[in-house]
Amino acid sequence: MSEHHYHDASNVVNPEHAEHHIVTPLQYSYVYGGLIIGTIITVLAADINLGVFNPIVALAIACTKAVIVILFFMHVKYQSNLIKVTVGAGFFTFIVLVTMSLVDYMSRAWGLW
Amino acid sequence: MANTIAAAHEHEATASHGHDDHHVSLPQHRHHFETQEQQREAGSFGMWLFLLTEIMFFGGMFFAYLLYRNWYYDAFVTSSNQLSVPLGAVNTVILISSGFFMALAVWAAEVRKKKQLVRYLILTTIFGLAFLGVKTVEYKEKWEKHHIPGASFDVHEFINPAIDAKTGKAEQRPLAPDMAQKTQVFFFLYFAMTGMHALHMIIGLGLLGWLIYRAQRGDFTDGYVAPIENFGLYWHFVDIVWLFLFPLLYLINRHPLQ
Amino acid sequence: MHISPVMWQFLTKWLANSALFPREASTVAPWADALYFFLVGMTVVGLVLVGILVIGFSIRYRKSVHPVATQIEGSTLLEATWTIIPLAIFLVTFVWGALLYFRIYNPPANSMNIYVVGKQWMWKAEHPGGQHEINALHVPIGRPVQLTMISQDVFHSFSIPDFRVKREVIPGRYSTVWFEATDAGTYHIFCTQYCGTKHSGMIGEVTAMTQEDYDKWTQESTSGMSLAQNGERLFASMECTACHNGTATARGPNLAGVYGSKLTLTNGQQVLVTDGYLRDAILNPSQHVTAGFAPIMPTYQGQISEDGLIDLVEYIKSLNSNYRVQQTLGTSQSDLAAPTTPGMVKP
Amino acid sequence: MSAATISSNTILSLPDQRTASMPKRHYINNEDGMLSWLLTGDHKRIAMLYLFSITFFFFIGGAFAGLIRLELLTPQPDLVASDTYNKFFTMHGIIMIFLFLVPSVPATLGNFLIPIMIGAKDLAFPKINLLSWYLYLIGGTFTLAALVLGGVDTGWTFTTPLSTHYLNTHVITAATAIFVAGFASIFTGLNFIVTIHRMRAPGMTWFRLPLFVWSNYAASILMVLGTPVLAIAIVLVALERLIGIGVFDPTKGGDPLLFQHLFWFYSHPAVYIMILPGMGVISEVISTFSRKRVFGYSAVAFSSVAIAVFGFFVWAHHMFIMGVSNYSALVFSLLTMLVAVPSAIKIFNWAFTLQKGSITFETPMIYAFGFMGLFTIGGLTGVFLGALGMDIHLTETYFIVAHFHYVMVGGMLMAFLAGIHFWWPKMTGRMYSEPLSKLSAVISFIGFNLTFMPQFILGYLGMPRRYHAYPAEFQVLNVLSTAGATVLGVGFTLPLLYLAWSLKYGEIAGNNPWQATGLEWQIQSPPLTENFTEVPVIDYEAYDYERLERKHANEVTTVG
Ligand code: HEA
Ligand code: HEA
Ligand code: HEC
Ligand code: CUA
Ligand SMILES: [Cu+2]
Repeated sequence: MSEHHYHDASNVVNPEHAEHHIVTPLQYSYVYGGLIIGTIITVLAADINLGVFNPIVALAIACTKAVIVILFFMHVKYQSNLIKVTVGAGFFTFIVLVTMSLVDYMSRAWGLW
Repeated sequence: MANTIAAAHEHEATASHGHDDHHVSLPQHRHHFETQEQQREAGSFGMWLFLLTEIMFFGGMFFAYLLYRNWYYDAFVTSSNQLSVPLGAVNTVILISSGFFMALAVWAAEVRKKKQLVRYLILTTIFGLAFLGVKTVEYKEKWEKHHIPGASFDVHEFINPAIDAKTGKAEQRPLAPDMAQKTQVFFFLYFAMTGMHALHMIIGLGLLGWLIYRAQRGDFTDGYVAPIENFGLYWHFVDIVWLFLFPLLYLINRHPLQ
Repeated sequence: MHISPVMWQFLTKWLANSALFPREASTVAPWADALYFFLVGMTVVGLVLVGILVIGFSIRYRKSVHPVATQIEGSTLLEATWTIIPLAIFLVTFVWGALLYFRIYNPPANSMNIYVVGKQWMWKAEHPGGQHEINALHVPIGRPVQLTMISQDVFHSFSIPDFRVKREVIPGRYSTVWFEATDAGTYHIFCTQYCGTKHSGMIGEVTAMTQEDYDKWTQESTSGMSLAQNGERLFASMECTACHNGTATARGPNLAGVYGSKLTLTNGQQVLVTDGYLRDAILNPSQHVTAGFAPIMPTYQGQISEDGLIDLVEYIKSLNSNYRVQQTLGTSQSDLAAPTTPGMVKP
Repeated sequence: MSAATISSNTILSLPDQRTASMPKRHYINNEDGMLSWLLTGDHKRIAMLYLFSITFFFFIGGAFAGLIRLELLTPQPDLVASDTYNKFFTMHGIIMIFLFLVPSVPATLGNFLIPIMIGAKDLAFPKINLLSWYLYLIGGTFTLAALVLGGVDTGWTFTTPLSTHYLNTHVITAATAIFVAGFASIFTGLNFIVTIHRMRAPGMTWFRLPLFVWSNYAASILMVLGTPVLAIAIVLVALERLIGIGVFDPTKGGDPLLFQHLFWFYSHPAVYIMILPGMGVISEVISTFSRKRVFGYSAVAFSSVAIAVFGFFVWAHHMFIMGVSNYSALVFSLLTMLVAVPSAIKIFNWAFTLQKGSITFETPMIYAFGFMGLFTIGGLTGVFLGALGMDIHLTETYFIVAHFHYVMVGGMLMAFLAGIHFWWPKMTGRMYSEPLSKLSAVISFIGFNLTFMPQFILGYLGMPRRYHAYPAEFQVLNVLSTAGATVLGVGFTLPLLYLAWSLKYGEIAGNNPWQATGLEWQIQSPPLTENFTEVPVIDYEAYDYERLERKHANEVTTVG
């Protein structure tokens, strides 16, 4: 039996492997355009008074841009599930850090004790 | 037991056909990897794990920012308004462009176009340098205004903001003295976060120089693209950090006073 | 505490006399000990169980008597058993622990208040009557005592093991703990949070005494000025009266009766005025501006020591009418009021 | 014996050592000279480099432990000045945690064994592996520098604002040390994760992995995701010291608890970084010496992952009385109770692995039994601390010191020693003296309990930790503890001596002295540089003693 075939990237059934996809310059240009537009919108939106929604809108746009970069520039869209899960795990842990600590800070104000 | 053995063999059988033909052996292939593909996937997975640590590294600072922004909102607004949105926005565009060229560089390497690869890498570098240049201008302004946290930090301006010559109105709401002190927290976080970001850029530019040198030698246009790809991941990650830094630091409550 | 009281007394007295167990000198101590015994029981049971399994199997299935190993995959039933039973025990522990926590940290309404200031490396206790003590604390027995504590520098932690109470003493924030001593005697105070070089020297003694003895002690050790009186002087000398003079035209709000009330802030939020709020209002006034007022109050950060703040807080708490403020206005003109902050720490 | 019984019952007897011979070529003699070691990419050599360096630091840390115990012999502050004492326990803590326990099993045994266990030639990134060792050394050098320049006295927890504004010792040097050593640990973890995902031999599915690999995988997740948060916390401390802006200084509007959140966000998962690889060792050892597959393989495997994941949700239990809100104290207490359950699952599965086994009591097994008992005590006393109301009385007392020494020394260190004794023949090709090693295991067990059991009692009596002097009534128990530490010191020094001795004079071990099933035992000891002469193909489960026996039987028939 030959051992050279186990780590076979063309075996897309395996969640750890994916085909090597090449994104074309045209696709990159769309992404680039999208990112620039996103930047412009952020700046414009900051000038409008949306109350509490200002930071939310700003962050929403930033997140969208980040997701676009991750998916296309960083090729995650064409990557194996393993990579997708990995990226997710990073953000998940960050969210855990933020929410669970913020819960402490917010709930300190709720009661005396 | 018999079952498992059979299953394993079956698996191999399905996996084994039609691979050998495009199995090229490159000089960069390390002995402990079975295949080129395995090496490549290991490399990019490793890079991603490294980026995870970067997420958590910046994450700590983002959390500190979030906390103090909630606590000292007024101070954060006032200090944020001291930053120049045009410069920040231009820098965002510069960085996005740099990332765009990086993405193109990866493409060039994948389709084995050496000249283009070098050209895109140089463009990436130029835009990266431009970003740092703008950043230097901004830092210098902070230095002149005594907004560098530490001994020489000056809150005077936040308590008695300058009066606009034309309108005769204050450019921003004055802060109470105790709140004005908190602007230092903002500027500390500003410098810590953008500084850490800039440090990553500088490291990245160093690596870029080395990659350009090797790309010129033709190292990456013979099918061995891993270094370019992995550097690309790093560079895009640095971009992403900035995508968040820009709105968070520059755009707090930017609309005109009510 | 479900064993009979006699048994309990016997158990704890016997243990305490063996010098392996702390005395139970407060009302919460038996409650804490009850949980402790439960947990010790859990540990012993768990350990014995694991021990029996390991030693029992080792003897029964050692190679010389059991040369042929039988392969076993596992057992879902057993897995479930040893997931659920420990989980149940731990959840009981959680609930019990939480109940104890609230018992220890929720002071009864009628408790008397003593202030404690921690600094590297000593404890200062300030009784409402103005008695100051260093590394010592006198308390009456049979009466709930609440400590309102703050640190002047780093984290400290105020611990009285024989009372089973402890609480972090935090820089920049009041924290409270309460206890009701049951037995007269002296007990250790330890600083249990590492706070620098002489952390282990930051110790003291609580003296629990009967109410009569305590009253006698307060009489004898009074400095003649209560905390509120100190605060009154400070209020005058720091020129708080310039704005808080209780008149309708005053630039600052009337502070009479403000303690314990609900204030509406300019941003519409409602806050309860507590010791902590008063302290914060003096140090960071612009962070919560009372509705109807301009944020003109200067910050006193770095100008008043923690003791001074306690005096001020105590003074403001004592203001039930404007009478005292009017009096204070008079005092501020006289040269009686020393401009030094009482108890200000000299570096 | 009929075929049917063979398939469910296994007899395995240890091979005759006298016939074993040392292979001519192996990873140790493959290349010669200092440089071939210092520039090696071979995971086995790097493991050995790590082994030497962590042993070195263990004994330095141990020397500080000795000094601590010596000072605490009497209630008076007589041996050293109080700030010297503070430097002692700080150094003891920093060295033991960051330079010994965190890298202990992963960087030595894990490094050596994981590639072999999964059938790979090396870790995915040999150069990064070497880099990690150098980073570790740089971290160690900074620690020693901090020590030589005059010491640090923050405690290993670096509590702000003490560490940022109130101390003038070498905090930044120590912070740098931890920062750099942290990256060593990140790179080890990263390497493991990639290797385990990408380098498994054909047929080595996840559920055929030995449990040692699973638990190291779980620990690696914690290293990769947790350590950077410590890094940033430590950077902020250094910046705060350098320019003093006040992110952690309450007088300037900062929140000192923010540091605690960041620090414990790493340092609680870190305790699982410390224990999980040790648990992996225990799985291997118990299975081997009872000749039985691990009871409930998947439960043990998943409980490792569960510990790693839940480990991220409980950090604030170190801050219960430090001023977190009571609501979050409740939440964190509850989650702490949940994270304790997977450990219980593991303990019981190990116990039931013994059932119907055919148990022998070699040295690694003795250590593993020590682990089971001591970790149960340590873990269950952790539950005391997780219960809110109980923690009020116990926190920051010797009860905590006892708790974590039970889990770290009684648990992890025992597991580490079990592992070292277990794989020593594989790593060096030689056996150590069995009676001596059993003796030292027993000595450490007795010494350990004598040292730390009295500390539980001291803790409940209220003796605070990090105390240089203490009230006289606590002396008796402290004397017992110091006496125990002396015994313990002997128990830990003995292995150093006889293991060193065995390098030259030990009997030749042979490929599989324990008749264990792991892939690492099927190759020569010490292994070849490339581990396997041909890539192994796995078509059997881990801990398949029947297969081993069949193989054994075949060998006999062919020879006969
Ligand atoms: C290897 C290291 C390690 C490990 C594994 C653990 C494991 C645990 N730890 Fe520990 N801990 C430390 C190292 C470790 N700890 C350190 C170093 C400190 C102090 C840091 C400092 O301040 O310097 C500390 C401090 C510490 C505290 C903070 C105390 C304080 O500062 O006030 C708490 C509180 O919840 C805690 C809890 C726990 C719990 C619940 C577990 C659980 O994971 C334990 C789970 C295990 C079991 C539960 C045992 C197995 C169970 C059974 C066999 C079942 C028994 C049967 C029945 C129930 C019938 N630990
Ligand atoms: C892996 C972790 C680890 C290990 C193995 C140990 C091992 C030991 N520890 Fe440690 N300990 C910690 C981690 C660890 N400790 C931590 C994190 C702290 C908290 C620090 C802080 O508060 O910040 C602590 C704190 C701590 C204290 C509390 C100090 C205080 O709060 O005031 C004590 C006191 O008894 C103690 C004792 C011991 C003892 C007796 C051993 C023994 O097991 C050691 C036995 C080993 C030896 C004795 C070495 C044998 C070798 C020799 C004797 C040769 C000597 C060589 C020369 C003299 C050159 N430790
Ligand atoms: C320049 C005027 C001024 C001085 C001097 C001043 N205050 Fe105030 N103070 C105010 C004003 C205005 C407010 C209400 C707005 C606010 O909360 O900031 C206030 C609010 C307060 C409050 C909050 C209670 C409430 O009803 O809002 C307290 C407590 C207080 N002051 C105490 C003091 C003390 C103690 C001093 C002296 C050490 C002092 N103040 C000095 C102007 C002043
Ligand atoms: Cu104060 Cu320790
Ligand atoms: Cu913990």
